[in-house]
Amino acid sequence: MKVFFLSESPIDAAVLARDLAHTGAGACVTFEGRVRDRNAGRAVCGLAYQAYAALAEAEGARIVAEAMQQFPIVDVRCIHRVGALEIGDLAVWVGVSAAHRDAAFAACRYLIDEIKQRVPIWKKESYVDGESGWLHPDNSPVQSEVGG
Amino acid sequence: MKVFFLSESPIDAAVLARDLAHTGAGACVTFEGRVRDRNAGRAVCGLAYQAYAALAEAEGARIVAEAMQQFPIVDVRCIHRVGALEIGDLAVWVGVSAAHRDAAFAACRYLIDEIKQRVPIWKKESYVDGESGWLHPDNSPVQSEVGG
Amino acid sequence: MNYRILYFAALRDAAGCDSEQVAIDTTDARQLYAELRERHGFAFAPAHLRVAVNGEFARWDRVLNDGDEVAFLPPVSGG
Amino acid sequence: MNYRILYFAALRDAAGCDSEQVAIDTTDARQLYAELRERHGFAFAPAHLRVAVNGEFARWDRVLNDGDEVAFLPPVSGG
Repeated sequence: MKVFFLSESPIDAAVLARDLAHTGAGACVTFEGRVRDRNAGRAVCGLAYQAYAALAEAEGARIVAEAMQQFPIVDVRCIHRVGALEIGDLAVWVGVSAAHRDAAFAACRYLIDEIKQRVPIWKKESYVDGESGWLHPDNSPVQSEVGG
Repeated sequence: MKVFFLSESPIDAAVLARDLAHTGAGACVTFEGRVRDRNAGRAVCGLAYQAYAALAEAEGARIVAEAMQQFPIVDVRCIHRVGALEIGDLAVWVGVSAAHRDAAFAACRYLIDEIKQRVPIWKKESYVDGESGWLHPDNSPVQSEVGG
Repeated sequence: MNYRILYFAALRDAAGCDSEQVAIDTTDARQLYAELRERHGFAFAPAHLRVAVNGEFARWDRVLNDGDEVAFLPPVSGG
Repeated sequence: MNYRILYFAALRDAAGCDSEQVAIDTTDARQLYAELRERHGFAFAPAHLRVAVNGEFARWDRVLNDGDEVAFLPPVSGG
């Protein structure tokens, strides 16, 4: 069953959350990442995500498999938007169900951290002043040309 | 504004989650606690929560105020069911929005931990074998009479 | 002195009611609980309970006033 | 050798296309990137890129085969 998705249309987290409910799962932790109106002081007007879809889905599935092995969890769903997004839009959603909350919190944190570090998805931020550019992994706003 | 609620009817987390969205909040972490079908091996058929409502809401509000002071977060909502619940029902929901995910994860964990330890709410578990009883804070299933 | 006593969880089950009015010649929370414990056969020793007075947590050495609303709270198990 | 090259993010902007067919006389990923870098003026040094071959991550010393689909991936910034 597919547990890591890319989506070109707005994320409906409620649908994914429903799939996480199991009678043995007493705890569910979710993480939502939304487009903010500022990045380190620069006023943001929108952004776009680009993905290497085949590799992103393969790497996402690998990260989920790692989480299932490392933590006593019941189920996982992850979804990441691609395409143009506006301020406030849901960009990424991770949900984890588990018997107990320790594992649910730890696995949810592991998943979003690894997704941000490893999955081939790129964020282009557009600023109110007209500039735009591809972000680095540290997510700091674009300052100048990418160094060589 | 009220941020900690007791509810005698089923929890609609979506309504609370909507209130957490702010244009400066890039991260939202939620915790859901649901009624499990087993507790440490004992088959559970249902449970009931009883609360000292006035004190529970005051203590819940204090815990939220502590979290707002300790972590750089934007907004919080907490809700806890009282009354009879069935397997799979949502018993407690905590949601935190923040500019960044570190604070959202840490505050959400702080809130559910403190709620469990400090808010005057009591859980009575009913087992498939007909027994039932009030749980201790360690949440271990009822074994015998409460010690003196 | 007259107090309104609130009962929760196992104490409510043992008392058979969620609240009651009691008249007792003490302003000491420990003595009040000892009297109620004897009357209702509560299993909890005071060390396992918290005290609340008029909707706020209080210390066991709290001096009670006539008309106070007093609750003895078993260990909580919410969440 | 013939390769299909995929471009993403800043490399796609610089190349002006999301993919292209290239014919080049090497099976070495470093040499392939050096050639493409010169052609398109890519800013990234190889040390800042990862390599993927046929939809899987690969090492820079990967020996390429005729017909491989090759991507040079800038540092990711999802989430």
